[in-house]
Amino acid sequence: MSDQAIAIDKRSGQFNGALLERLRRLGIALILPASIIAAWHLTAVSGRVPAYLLPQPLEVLNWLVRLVSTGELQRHLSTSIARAGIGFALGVSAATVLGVLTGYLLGWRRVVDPTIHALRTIPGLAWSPMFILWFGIGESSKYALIALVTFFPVYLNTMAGVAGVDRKLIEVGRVNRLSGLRMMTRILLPASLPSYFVGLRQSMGIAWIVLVAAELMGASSGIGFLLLDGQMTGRPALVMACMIIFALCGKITDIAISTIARHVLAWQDTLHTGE
Amino acid sequence: MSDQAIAIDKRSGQFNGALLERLRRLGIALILPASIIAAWHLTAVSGRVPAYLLPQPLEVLNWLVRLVSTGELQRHLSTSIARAGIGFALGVSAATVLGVLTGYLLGWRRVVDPTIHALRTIPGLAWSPMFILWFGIGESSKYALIALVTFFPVYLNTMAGVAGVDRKLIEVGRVNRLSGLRMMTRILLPASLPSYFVGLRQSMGIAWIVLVAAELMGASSGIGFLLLDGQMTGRPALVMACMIIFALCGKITDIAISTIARHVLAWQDTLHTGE
Amino acid sequence: QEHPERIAIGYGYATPSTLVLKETGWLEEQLADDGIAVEWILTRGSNQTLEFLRSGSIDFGSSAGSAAFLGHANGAPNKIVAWLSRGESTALLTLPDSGISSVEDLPGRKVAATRATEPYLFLQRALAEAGIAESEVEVVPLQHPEGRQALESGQVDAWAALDPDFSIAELRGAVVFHRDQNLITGGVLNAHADFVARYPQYVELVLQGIVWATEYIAENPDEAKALYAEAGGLEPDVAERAFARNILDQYQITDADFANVVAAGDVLRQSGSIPEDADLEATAQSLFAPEFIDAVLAR
Amino acid sequence: MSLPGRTPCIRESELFSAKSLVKSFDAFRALGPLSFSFGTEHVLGVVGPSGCGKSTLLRLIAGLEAITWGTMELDGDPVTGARSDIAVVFQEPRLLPWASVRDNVGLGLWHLPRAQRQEAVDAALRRVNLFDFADALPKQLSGGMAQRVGIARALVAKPRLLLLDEPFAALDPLTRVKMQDHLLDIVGDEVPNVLLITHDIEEALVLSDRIIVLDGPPARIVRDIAIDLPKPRHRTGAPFQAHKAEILETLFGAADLAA
Amino acid sequence: MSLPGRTPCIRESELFSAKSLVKSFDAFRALGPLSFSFGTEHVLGVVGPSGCGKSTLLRLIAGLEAITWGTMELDGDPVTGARSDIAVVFQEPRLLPWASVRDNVGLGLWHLPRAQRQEAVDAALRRVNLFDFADALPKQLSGGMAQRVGIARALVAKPRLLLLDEPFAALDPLTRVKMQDHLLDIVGDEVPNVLLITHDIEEALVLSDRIIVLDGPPARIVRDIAIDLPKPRHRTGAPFQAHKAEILETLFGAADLAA
Ligand SMILES: Nc1ncnc2c1ncn2[C@@H]1O[C@H](COP(=O)(O)OP(=O)(O)OP(=O)(O)O)[C@@H](O)[C@H]1O
Ligand SMILES: Nc1ncnc2c1ncn2[C@@H]1O[C@H](COP(=O)(O)OP(=O)(O)OP(=O)(O)O)[C@@H](O)[C@H]1O
Ligand SMILES: [Mg+2]
Ligand SMILES: [Mg+2]
Repeated sequence: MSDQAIAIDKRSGQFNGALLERLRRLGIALILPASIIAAWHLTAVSGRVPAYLLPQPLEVLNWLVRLVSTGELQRHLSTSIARAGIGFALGVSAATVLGVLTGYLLGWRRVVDPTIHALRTIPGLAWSPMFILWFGIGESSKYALIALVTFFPVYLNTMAGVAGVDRKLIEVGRVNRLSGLRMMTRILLPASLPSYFVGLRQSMGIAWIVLVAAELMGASSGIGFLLLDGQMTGRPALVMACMIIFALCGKITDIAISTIARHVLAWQDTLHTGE
Repeated sequence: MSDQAIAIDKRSGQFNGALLERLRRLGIALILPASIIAAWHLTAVSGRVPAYLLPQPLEVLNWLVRLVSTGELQRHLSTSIARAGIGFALGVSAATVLGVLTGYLLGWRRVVDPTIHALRTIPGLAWSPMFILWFGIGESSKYALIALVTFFPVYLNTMAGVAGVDRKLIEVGRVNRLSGLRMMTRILLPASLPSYFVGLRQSMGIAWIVLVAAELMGASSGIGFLLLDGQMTGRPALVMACMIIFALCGKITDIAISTIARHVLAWQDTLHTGE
Repeated sequence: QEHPERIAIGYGYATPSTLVLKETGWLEEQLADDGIAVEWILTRGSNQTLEFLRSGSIDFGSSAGSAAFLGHANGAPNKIVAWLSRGESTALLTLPDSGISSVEDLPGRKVAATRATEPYLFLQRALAEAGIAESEVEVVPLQHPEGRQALESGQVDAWAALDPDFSIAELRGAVVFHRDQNLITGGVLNAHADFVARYPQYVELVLQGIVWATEYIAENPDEAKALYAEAGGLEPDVAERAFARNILDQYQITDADFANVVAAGDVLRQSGSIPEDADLEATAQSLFAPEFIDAVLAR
Repeated sequence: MSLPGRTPCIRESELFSAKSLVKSFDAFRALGPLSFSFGTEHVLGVVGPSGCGKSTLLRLIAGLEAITWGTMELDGDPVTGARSDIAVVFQEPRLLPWASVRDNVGLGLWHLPRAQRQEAVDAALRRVNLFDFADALPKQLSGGMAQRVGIARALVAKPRLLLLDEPFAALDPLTRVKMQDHLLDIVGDEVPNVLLITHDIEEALVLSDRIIVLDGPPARIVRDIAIDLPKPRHRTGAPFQAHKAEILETLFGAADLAA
Repeated sequence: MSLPGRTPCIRESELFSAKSLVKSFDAFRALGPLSFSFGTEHVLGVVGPSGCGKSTLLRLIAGLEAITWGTMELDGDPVTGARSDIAVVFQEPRLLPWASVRDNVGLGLWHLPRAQRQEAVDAALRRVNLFDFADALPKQLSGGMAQRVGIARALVAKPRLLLLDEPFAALDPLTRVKMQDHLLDIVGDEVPNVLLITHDIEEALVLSDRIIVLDGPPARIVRDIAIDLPKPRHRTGAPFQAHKAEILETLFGAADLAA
């Protein structure tokens, strides 16, 4: 936006209005976390719960500050972001392709889908010895584990989304001689996008969560490692600091995905489209 | 179906036909797992991987037989089923109510939704010290952990489903003076059912998976316990047997939910409705 | 007289005396008259014992001596009331043809170890003793079974081992290249500080049980070994080997233990696992409660 | 804003009245400013070119769209949302895909006891000749059948004001005539007021007591005609044909103007 | 199955021919057995009561429904799926909600280079008077506008056979006449064959070279009339009115029979 445009907007009050509205929403969103933290603080300082059970918010903040100021957090985070990102990218790509195929083609669905749903409920932790065996103790086993678990939500949502596309719209595609890739990109994927984005948001969340299991496999950095370390050494304040880091990272990636979703799905005709 | 009805069906060949079709589909579904097991067996007997790294399928089968014949499996399974079932029921109920509220009411969404998405990415493992603190190491902490993690997929899918309901149908509800609970049950929930069932299937899968983390919290039975036990005591064949049990349990509950979904969603007009 | 409603005891597969005490029901018998129930809770490793202690879910539980110190330095309300086992349950292992024959060969090599556990601390102390900085070796944090697997499949060159994986690996051909009993803190019995303060006589009773169980093991070694093997899901030869390494009847808390634990604490402090400003001596002082076991043995 | 000679008007004490009503979608003004009222006549016909803003007007009256500017009153109260005494037939059938035909028709009758509801629904289904399809799902219906279900759903509510958006567009001539006759039967009696949007000028003339001709967007009233012919009306009569010619001329003229 | 006196017929070497065509949905027979052919005339009109099976017939020809029984040939080949030389205007607009009006219209032109596609789409949009809405989303269109987008999408494909299912039902009289005129312009030339389902008998008579009257369900042909009047046709002419009367009588009679 050029300066001029901003000036105009300001004069008309629209710029300020939009900014205010954003701040207002942020404020509303912070009510709940703020009350939780307040309640936590009050409980902790009341002394009714011993400090080794419930560390004070300030102590946790202290940890956060220390992690940031020593540069440790940055190091752990960058490792973890790379792992979560690469694993997520791998898992999601595979899930998208397979999800569309099994959603649209009954043949594929009958062969592949039943097995996938059986594999889906095998705990990630159980895979880790096998993954160490297959992929070694380097980064690849971590990517593989994250890819495996992020695969399922996107797969399931894509498949259900594609399988649930209104027959009427598929017929429009047929009548216009779309087939194969073109049918996918013009009809099936757009129609299942709302569902797809739900899958993406879930997989992104899971990519963060499974970092812990992944970083059990021979990692010496990463926020999952940090959390485990806090747990192994009995430092609840550090564990809580890590939980907050997880929550913030998750929140940021979730906002990113849902912002994209809001723009991509602006065509939807729903009650609060664009909210 | 009465005997007579079966006889009539048989005469017309329809009964046989439906049965054959089912068997055929089952056969198709088994192609992939069968090939995986075959490949596994061949690798294991080839001797190129030492037996303590990759146990043979027969050895795993042996474990399964032993677990069943000693009644151990039944004991572990019944404990775990109770935990997964109760946790799932708690998590899903909460998620359904909150999901519908935040999907439909913008006010709720702005207050509650942002926090939920932040909490979503906190690893279940990180919660366990707190859950032990709040709920003790008895069954309640296990229910709570399972409820917490099964909450999110259903919540997200319900919310997205409800938020994505076509405005046209909501208007039909308004014009017919539906509001509150009636609007939910007549319009919002049915319209978001396809998405809701995806959430249910995911949460059910996760309920099984998180048993491992839950049964880390001072359990001495359950299949998650059994798996951990196998891992801690270095018995890969037992671990694999547990993985197979997880896969089977997950598959069975998934079939149950998706069969219900198929019947409940028969009104959908999609390419393969009812498949 | 005041007494607890129940006594919750964490037991582990690796500590034979608690296993035997649980199986024989001796403690239950003693407490039946007072109407006190005994609850046995399986704990997986030291860190879980301390977590359960911290939350008040158990009153007693076994852990490594170093882990007890680590937890206490970080604020856990635990007291060491007795030593449960001593012996060489930890050592550094490698494969025969790895070219590693002493700690001096480790720089530049990959060594697997489970963070914040006795073997890891052992590795750190051995390196320090040899004058090698931790950064000169590549430490790969892996859980014990996976560390063993990584060694066996050649993904790491050495492994800081703990029984029973230690014995499993040895039986499959791995060799010890560094051992030092003085760098091992051994297994201790922790009690919750509140419990110790409120019910000292019941602390003594539980310790009496431990002593009884140890004597029972000495009298019925085969039965105890079988129990140990079954609980841990171990092959007989593995159980035999791991079991034999335990020295169970040196319960008393000695000055050497004090020094050893403080030395371990120093390493922990250097690696940042406990606060930099922690007073090691004071921590150990507040951690150790030797009077109970002394009283029991004096009887 | 209305030009003299064209005759939009506000009469007091009518069922509905709007002043300077404007509806915009973002920067696009779809309607107004519009000031008019209705309600003393039973059936108000609305005709106008495609996209001129008829449905928007109907949706505003039904309380389904927020007003951008101006005021709008029903029975003296400002319109703020859907009301219990208004029923709507939308331009598309808008059936709930998961509900049977019977449940779709009975949707608004939740306040009635089951037996009474059943009875009312059955009667309405017989009316639109779909009793045999009571248990069918929407996806099993033809276009015209679905539209008839939509009509039945609105009629069964016995509303004070019935808003119809091209209700008979997908019906064959015979069904259409039957439905028109039925509407004439109930109007003023069971259903006091009707607003009927239609593209069929003859239909508008057969049914309406007053017809407004819209042009747009933004929608504005270009003609407002009282139709004082006795009912039932004969399409071949001279006054009927005169009205028809007048409306057609307005429409074609207005359209030419817009083009 | 066809009774003598009623005149469904199969002529060889036609574009389309069906023999004993039956379509059932589970146990419900919606169509047939039907034997007929068409293709020597340019425009085949199809009229019939609501729910009689017209859309089902169109969907069968378009290759969108599996045949339950019988055979169906287009150009001598059995119909097995959608074909590249057939375009369809469905009874509902069926626009892709995520695509702009322009992209909806250009959907079937993926084989053309971008510039050519753009040109064809723009021309089609001007035709249906929606050029100004090229970038609008379907949710921003009125009912009639959406229907016109659907028409543009089919016309832009310049198909060999155009299947129209009540294409003009939601249009106002002026737009309707314009669209009819346009159809007459291109038929036989750009678009050799058209099958037109309509409820408007006059529309059928203005446009068609042959009209079949269906009744059902299950759909069957109750009258098959060649309309040999010169185009453009005048609605007031005596032969026109005679045909109209004949069809209306068939329809009303058939409906009474069914009732
Ligand atoms: N949700 C919307 N967003 C933006 N524009 C809209 C929206 N709804 C309607 N419009 C625009 O408002 C104008 C009037 O639409 P409306 O539906 O009222 O027309 P109409 O008179 O009912 O036409 P038709 O006879 O074709 O149904 C149209 O130009 C349309 O593009
Ligand atoms: N998918 C379906 N499943 C079951 N029945 C169907 C299905 N589609 C159509 N029918 C039935 O087939 C019959 C013919 O439907 P069709 O849509 O062909 O009617 P139509 O002549 O086009 O009617 P209209 O003029 O109202 O559009 C109807 O009775 C309808 O209920
Ligand atoms: Mg409209
Ligand atoms: Mg039809």
